[in-house]
Amino acid sequence: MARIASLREAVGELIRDGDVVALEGFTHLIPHAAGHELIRQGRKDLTLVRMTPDLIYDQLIGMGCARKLIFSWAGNPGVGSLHRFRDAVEHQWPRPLEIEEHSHADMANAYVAGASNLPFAILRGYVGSDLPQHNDRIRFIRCPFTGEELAAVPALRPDVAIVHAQKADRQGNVLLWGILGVQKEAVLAARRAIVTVEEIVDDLRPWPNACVLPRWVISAVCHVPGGAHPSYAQGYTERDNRFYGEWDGISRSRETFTAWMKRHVLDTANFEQFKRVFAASTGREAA
Amino acid sequence: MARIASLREAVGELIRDGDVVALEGFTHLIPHAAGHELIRQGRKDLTLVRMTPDLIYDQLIGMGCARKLIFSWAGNPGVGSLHRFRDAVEHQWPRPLEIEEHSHADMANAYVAGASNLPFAILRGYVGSDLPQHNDRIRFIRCPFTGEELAAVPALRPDVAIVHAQKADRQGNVLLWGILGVQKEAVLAARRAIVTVEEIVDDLRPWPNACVLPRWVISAVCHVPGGAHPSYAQGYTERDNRFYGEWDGISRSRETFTAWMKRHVLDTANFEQFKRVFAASTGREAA
Amino acid sequence: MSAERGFSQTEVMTVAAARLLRNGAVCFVGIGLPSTAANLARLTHAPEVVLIYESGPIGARPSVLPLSIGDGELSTSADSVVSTPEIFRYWLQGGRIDVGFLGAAQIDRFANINTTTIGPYAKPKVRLPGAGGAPEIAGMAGEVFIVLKQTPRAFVKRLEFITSVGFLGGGDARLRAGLPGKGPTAVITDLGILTPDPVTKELTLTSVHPGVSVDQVRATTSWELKVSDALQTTRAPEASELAALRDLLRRTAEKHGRSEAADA
Amino acid sequence: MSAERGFSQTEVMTVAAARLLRNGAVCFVGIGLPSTAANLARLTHAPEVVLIYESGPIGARPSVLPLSIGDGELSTSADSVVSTPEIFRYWLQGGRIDVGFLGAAQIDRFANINTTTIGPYAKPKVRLPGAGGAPEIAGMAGEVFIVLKQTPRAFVKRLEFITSVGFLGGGDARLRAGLPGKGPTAVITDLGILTPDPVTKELTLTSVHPGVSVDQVRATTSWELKVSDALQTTRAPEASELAALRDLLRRTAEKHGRSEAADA
Repeated sequence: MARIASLREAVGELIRDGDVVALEGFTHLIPHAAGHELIRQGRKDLTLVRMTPDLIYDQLIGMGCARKLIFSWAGNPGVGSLHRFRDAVEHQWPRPLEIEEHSHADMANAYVAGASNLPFAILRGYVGSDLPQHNDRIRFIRCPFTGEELAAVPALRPDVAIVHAQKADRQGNVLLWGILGVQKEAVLAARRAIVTVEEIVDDLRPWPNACVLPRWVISAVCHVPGGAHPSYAQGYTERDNRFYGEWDGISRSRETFTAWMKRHVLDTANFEQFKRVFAASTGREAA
Repeated sequence: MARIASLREAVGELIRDGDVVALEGFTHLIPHAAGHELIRQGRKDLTLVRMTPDLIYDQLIGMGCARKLIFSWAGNPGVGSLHRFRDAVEHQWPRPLEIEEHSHADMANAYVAGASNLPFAILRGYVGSDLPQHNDRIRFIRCPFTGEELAAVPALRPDVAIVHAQKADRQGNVLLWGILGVQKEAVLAARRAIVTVEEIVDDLRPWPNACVLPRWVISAVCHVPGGAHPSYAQGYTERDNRFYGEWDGISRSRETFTAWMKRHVLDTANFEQFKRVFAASTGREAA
Repeated sequence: MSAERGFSQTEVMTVAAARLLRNGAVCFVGIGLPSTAANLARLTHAPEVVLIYESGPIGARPSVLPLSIGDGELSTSADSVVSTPEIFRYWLQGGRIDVGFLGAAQIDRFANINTTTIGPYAKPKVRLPGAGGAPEIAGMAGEVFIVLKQTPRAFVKRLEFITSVGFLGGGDARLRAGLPGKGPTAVITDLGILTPDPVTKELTLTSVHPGVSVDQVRATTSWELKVSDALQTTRAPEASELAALRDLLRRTAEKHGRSEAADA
Repeated sequence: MSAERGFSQTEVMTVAAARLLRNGAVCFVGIGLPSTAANLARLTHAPEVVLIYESGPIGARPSVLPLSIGDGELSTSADSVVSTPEIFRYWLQGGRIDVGFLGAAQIDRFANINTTTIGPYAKPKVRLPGAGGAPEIAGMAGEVFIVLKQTPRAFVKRLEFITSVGFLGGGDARLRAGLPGKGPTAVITDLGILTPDPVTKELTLTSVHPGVSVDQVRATTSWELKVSDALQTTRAPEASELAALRDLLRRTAEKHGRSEAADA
């Protein structure tokens, strides 16, 4: 049953060093504030899972929180490379990063299999691609009816899933809408789940067939307005496209990256303080 | 691309004798009017697919339209037996009915596999059940990662799916809500799809993440208000629970069944006329 | 209804079944007796019970009993309504169900159930509705409650067809088959409550309803029924439980416009 | 921009790519050049094109170009927004995509593409973003258009890593691998258009953009480029096409608050 907690408490109690952690959100609703809190609390040896590692994973990787990354597309969308990710893969800085690489279709199916409590998923995929040669978690099986060969991938079952959503009620039921990505599947595939939300209300008032995560599949709900920044929450905040561009410069060198992380994350106590420092350094609001 | 057509035209042009036809709708939104039209046009040798064959399949079977039934639960919900289904299985009247029997979980997964263009689905199912002994389309395979044994079932790929929905726009985009059952999967698994709707509007105005079937996956949209009767369309009509009870009496003997079908279906030209005759015979409105 | 006791056998069965459902449990509900008992639990001691119906509603709170698994009020009163494939994939198979609440046409001493055919499958004497959601509910739920009336035709020595599994041949057969969950932990009938022996898993009469004799239960069971040394008498329905049940059935009959709407 | 012609090489590339998309086609769109071209098509000759983005929108009609695959307007302007697993399962794998519109870091003569690594996989010289949706888009779409700028580093003799498949080793290799669809039917660059030879499937220069010489295209291709006997010159962008494109990019820059928002 979900309890309403501070993000510091939730991350402190629910995530341990060495855990397999999935922070999901497909461009929309990326749980950046929760990622910052993992960095503040100095979590180590994490296996990070995410279809589209973006800035928040660049930060976690650059700060040395991750031992391994399971992913399908690692870039700064519309901007270019993730420099900290590249530095880790190309030069093992600040520590070596093991990678396990899939395609989007594979990972989406693997989350579905995890949510469905199946050991694996089947898909039509990877024909002619070199990826299966470098990832022995991509295999091939035959259909017992037609004999066709299909790709098989193991289910994703993270220890913890973290997502951001628009609303929760006081019992911890969560409502999200717009681009849903794989968030529901990630929450249902994980052993524990943390949801940060823009707002906590008395009554969710969902429309028919809305995407609701019932309170009893969530471990903790944290009220973190703007907690997706520089991603966004439809109906609440706008994507900070400028910051995605600025990150290219900040993250290009180890020094500017480290200085930015110290000032904005390590030296701030929580996301509210981060927002104040961000506003001071950029002259605009973080959400 | 969907065209707006009369139900007579749509059934006439899109469904042939011998087709595999799925009329879906999980208690809600059952396309009864379309079933009547199949009977009026004398379709024969159909393979009927449906998780919960209810009154409309009792009628199609009793009128001799079906050669085979693929199903998982055949009863009159909350009332009892489907007498025409039983008469066909137990006494081959009016013709023998081949049956292929699954569980709900199996059929739901088989529709998902069909919509996903996969040849089969895997599920945790049937352990200890005698069903696989009587249905060689239920097999077992091993997970290539864990070695676990799982049930495997072939995808459902009907020639035609028929569903009822609340609304379409003039381009043929369809919006449905409430209990969705397997309708979306049935439409996407089928080669052709007919949707009967309560209302055709200028603008669907769907809410976020509403269940919308785009015009280009639908063959024909037919405006048939009340076309789910005695099932219902949330927001438009109420379930005619009394008729489900009355059907028990009507369908119990071949004679009363045949007389009812002649008067209400064979001797009416369309669903509007059916509604008038139904009102005359019962003293209440059909939707 | 027994005049001196003030409740019918069906009422005591429904109340006894409802009592087993603990507050906060996530319960996968079949239509009919299971739905009546689960909703009675929700309206009495278990307001936080989460009712899931296979048609899609999660957290349904209907004001009257649904006549069908897809009644509109299941949808409008629920926390969420998802597709039927999602119910079976993410919620049931996902291992999120504490209690599966089933009915049955026939049951054997190891709580395996038949809802398929009486007589040979290929040439049935009586064709029953079939499996529905039961095989996977019986297999995947944390535990299973089965509610049905006790008659010799229902409580049979050997099932001609096992639709959904209880303890298979008994002992650790269920465990060896790789099934999660405890299996059927209670069979609630109009005469008493049967629970599986901890070792053999054979159904054992552990409680008789008030005014019911052990002989009566034996006479309506086609196998030689085991009776617990610690046989209890089911606590009689409280006035408040009966009032809640009758009120629910009255509202249901009014809504559905016919008295047979609720089969409890 | 060439002063005398009045349009840039990027503009003619985008317009040429947009023209290939027929009205009513269902198009799976990647961010960047593919999204610019697909939306230009929608705003000019193909108003009924159905744009699907992997983040979930089906039938998106954004007023400005999305900077990311999950921009809010993709969602609010769409006919429907479904989950990402549904996009890949029911819509792409479902066989419902007429055209997959891809970018690439590197391409070979059989239109296989690399977006994974430059240098050995285990010790990359340059680590690229990886596969994303491309392997299954390339495999499952009815046909594939690839848009990228023509440079010797992009048009390579041999890929060190095949991320997503074109025609494999050429000839009927793709067909024999069991892949549906026609594969890449056009590679649109800033210099011209390459299409696969009907038999060998080797990319052949079939159109050069206005003012571009064949030697220029050869010089920016690392393999010995085949040139069609029936080589054409791409029809210059119409004033209306250029106006629509520039207007789209201006609106996009205003909305996103930076000029590099649109990379076309």
